[in-house]
Amino acid sequence: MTDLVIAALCLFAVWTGWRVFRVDSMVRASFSLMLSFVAVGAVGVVLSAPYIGIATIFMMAVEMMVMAIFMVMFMMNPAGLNPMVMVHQHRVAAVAGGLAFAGLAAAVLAADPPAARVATGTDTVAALGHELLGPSMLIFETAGVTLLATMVGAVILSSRRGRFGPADDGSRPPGLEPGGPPAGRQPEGGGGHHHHH
Amino acid sequence: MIGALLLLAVAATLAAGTLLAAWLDRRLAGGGGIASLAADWLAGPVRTEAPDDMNRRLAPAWYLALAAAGLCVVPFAPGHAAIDSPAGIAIWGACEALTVVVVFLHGWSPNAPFPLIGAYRYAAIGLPAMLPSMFVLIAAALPAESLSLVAIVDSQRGAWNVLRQPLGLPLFAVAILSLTLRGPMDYADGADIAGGTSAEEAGPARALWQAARLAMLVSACAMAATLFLGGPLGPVLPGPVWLWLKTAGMMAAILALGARIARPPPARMLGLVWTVLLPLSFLHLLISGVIAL
Amino acid sequence: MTTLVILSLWTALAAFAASRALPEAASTAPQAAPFLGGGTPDTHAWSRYHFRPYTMTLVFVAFEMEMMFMYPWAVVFVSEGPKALAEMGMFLAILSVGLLYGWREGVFAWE
Amino acid sequence: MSHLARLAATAPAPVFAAIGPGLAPAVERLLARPGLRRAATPREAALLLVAGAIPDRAAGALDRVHDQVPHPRRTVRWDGTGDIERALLDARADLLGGGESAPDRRPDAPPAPWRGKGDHGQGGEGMMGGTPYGRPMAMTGADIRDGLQLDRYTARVGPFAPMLPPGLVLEVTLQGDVIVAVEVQAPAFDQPAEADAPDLVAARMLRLLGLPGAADRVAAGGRPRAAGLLRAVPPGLVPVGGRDARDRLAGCLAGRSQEIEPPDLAALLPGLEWAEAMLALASLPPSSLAQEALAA
Repeated sequence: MTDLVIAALCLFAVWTGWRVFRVDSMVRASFSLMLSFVAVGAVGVVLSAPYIGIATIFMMAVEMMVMAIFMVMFMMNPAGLNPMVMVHQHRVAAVAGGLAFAGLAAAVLAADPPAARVATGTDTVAALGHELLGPSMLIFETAGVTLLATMVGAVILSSRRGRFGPADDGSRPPGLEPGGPPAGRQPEGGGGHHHHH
Repeated sequence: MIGALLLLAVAATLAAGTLLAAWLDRRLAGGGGIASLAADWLAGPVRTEAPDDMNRRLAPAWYLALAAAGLCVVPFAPGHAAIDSPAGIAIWGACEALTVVVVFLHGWSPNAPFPLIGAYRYAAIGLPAMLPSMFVLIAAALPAESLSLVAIVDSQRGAWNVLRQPLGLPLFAVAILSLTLRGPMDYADGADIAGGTSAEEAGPARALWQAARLAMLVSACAMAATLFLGGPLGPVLPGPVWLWLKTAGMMAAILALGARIARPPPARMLGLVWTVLLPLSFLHLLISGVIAL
Repeated sequence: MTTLVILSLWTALAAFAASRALPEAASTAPQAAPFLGGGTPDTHAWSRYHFRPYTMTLVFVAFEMEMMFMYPWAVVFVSEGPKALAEMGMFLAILSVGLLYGWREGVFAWE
Repeated sequence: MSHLARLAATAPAPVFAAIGPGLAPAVERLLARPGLRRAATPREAALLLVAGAIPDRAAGALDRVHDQVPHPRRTVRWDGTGDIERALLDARADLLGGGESAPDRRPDAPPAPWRGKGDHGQGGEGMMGGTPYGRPMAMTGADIRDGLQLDRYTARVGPFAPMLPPGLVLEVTLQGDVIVAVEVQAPAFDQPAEADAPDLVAARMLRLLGLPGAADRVAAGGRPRAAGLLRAVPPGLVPVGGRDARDRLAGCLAGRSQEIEPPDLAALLPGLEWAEAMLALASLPPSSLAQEALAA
């Protein structure tokens, strides 16, 4: 029974994943991908990993929302009012897809999954928590700092508004004395946004 | 057997609660009421120019389904919920996240300017407004040592969370307002965009969307009652009755609150959410954590 | 499994109800035109929509991802005791740095 | 009459108002009555209230709004005299009892012919060309705030847009929800001095702040009984004569009427987000946006 449900969910995930490249609208494509991930999350729920499964759904809902926003923002013809082909460089794409599939399939076949069933009544969420606070503490903390770096990097790359003015004006700090050169370390040549006063 | 009974309770609560919410909405917040829902239902449908038909028809349905799914994790009696999952509050969190998607789709699908602005505004405010509610959910799980709402109810036998986590209920109220498109958090349906995501909706589709909004109010208020007011706990009366009473009280409070707070333009609210609500929810987690130890 | 069955049940029910209650509608051209208070648009509303707080969404996604770690952590908070409290302090500190940085750069605004 | 129709008959009648010269204050007070519901959009309405003599320049717009009301629908005209509430309720009861719906006034033709054109018959060519489903697609242009070259959406809003003073037609160009260009195509209709009354100006602002109940209370001479009114209005919004929108709201709530020199909308509105722009417009007395004011 469980196997059947998992097979159905996998088929649904593949089908919605395929739909991503068949629908013309960026919004439909984003949320097709979301449905695909929802099915993957549901597989997690069936496999006695309820938190990880639900968290996948949770995260993907948010992320695909953000992705839809950016897709519509930057893609030509975002609603697919004129039908179009969503796949480019067919041959390269086919080869890359085939290689990725073969690689992942090999990884799955080569992996040695634990054979023991999870005993009913095991609190897998608590086990996850103890793991995060115990052996995997370093990974957990590294992830925290990495995500902080992501936040800072995203802001630097995408924000026009800087502390010291618009980014395309160089966002230069004011001088230490009135009219003096900008405070702080000077960028070494080639910055492209030098202002010589 | 008990499972079927609980599912029935969810469906009945949602249906009766939606009617009660419509009535309260009319009395407390100047909303349309049950009769207006019927009037909308009888009006003719409108199909806009080149809309996304599928999403247009499904958005109200998904919204309703999310309200029902959210209500399923709420225990109707101590120890009994339709979905007694060890990841209960994460399921509710996922419903919150998917609500943003659904409201966005509702505004996107008619291919018209005002609904589109409403959809994007809602995404801008609804996404970060979810963060305080996540902190609230996490804080509620601390004393219970579980993500299950059944355990969260049990952990409140001594004292309700509304006392142990004083900032929780106000912060969660913001999330409820945002989930149900009401009052100061209703960025989907502003008057300056002629009703926003609903501006091009007429007939049964409009009635269904409005009903789904009210159903979500029932669900979110039941969740608030469970997280902070001990859910089905209470003397003399049976558990479900306590839950219904507390939920109805929350609904009235939220409707009255939503009708009495001004809604700033979205840019201003975005700043408020990140610089006021979020630091407050940090503080909330800290207080709850120290008290729980 | 029960979880999955119940959630799919609601989804299917709602979708079925919507497909029955909201039949395919058809409108005449003047009725279908978007409402602009009597005015007319030049183009379709669907476009490369300039979503103003785009930087905020990037900070938000990172924030959100970080918070997903906190759910399992909350479950073991009481049993792990002070260690978990220190952990939370660190986590909130990291998040606060992100928040402060974003605030200083003014990303929580309409660009 | 079915049970549902009988239930619907007890609901307040949803009315969308197309307001002509001279009747704005009367209609605003009329729609606050409990038997009527102010529809935010014609899609929500069953009745179209045409108040006053609509000038010829707005006749086409009136027909467009009329056709956007879903069936069954009815138009009720009002010249400012007689028991209009009775007339509206009678029309509503007749519609629910199976009365005939008003037919479209404009021809059933798409904004541009499209059927059969293009590779898939959708009226377009390539990615961005043609007029798919009858309208062209938006094209990119410069932005004022962050310089991203994304699509601009140009439309004429008004003269019966509920968030603008009746009669005012603005041709706005939006990028996202920020206004990048404005042209005033027609001024607001002339209204009696009562339209500038501080309580009505405050009520219009409160409605935009999401407080319809408070707006009705203020228009009826009461207190708003709501929190965060002034804080909700961003400081420094469209200052005219040294007073911004927040000062104007505070003045109106205190019952002070205001003299305002006509603002130059084409210069003031670009760069504002839509909600802020509408709030700023509502804070100005409508007479400052009427004919002679804008001509001066």
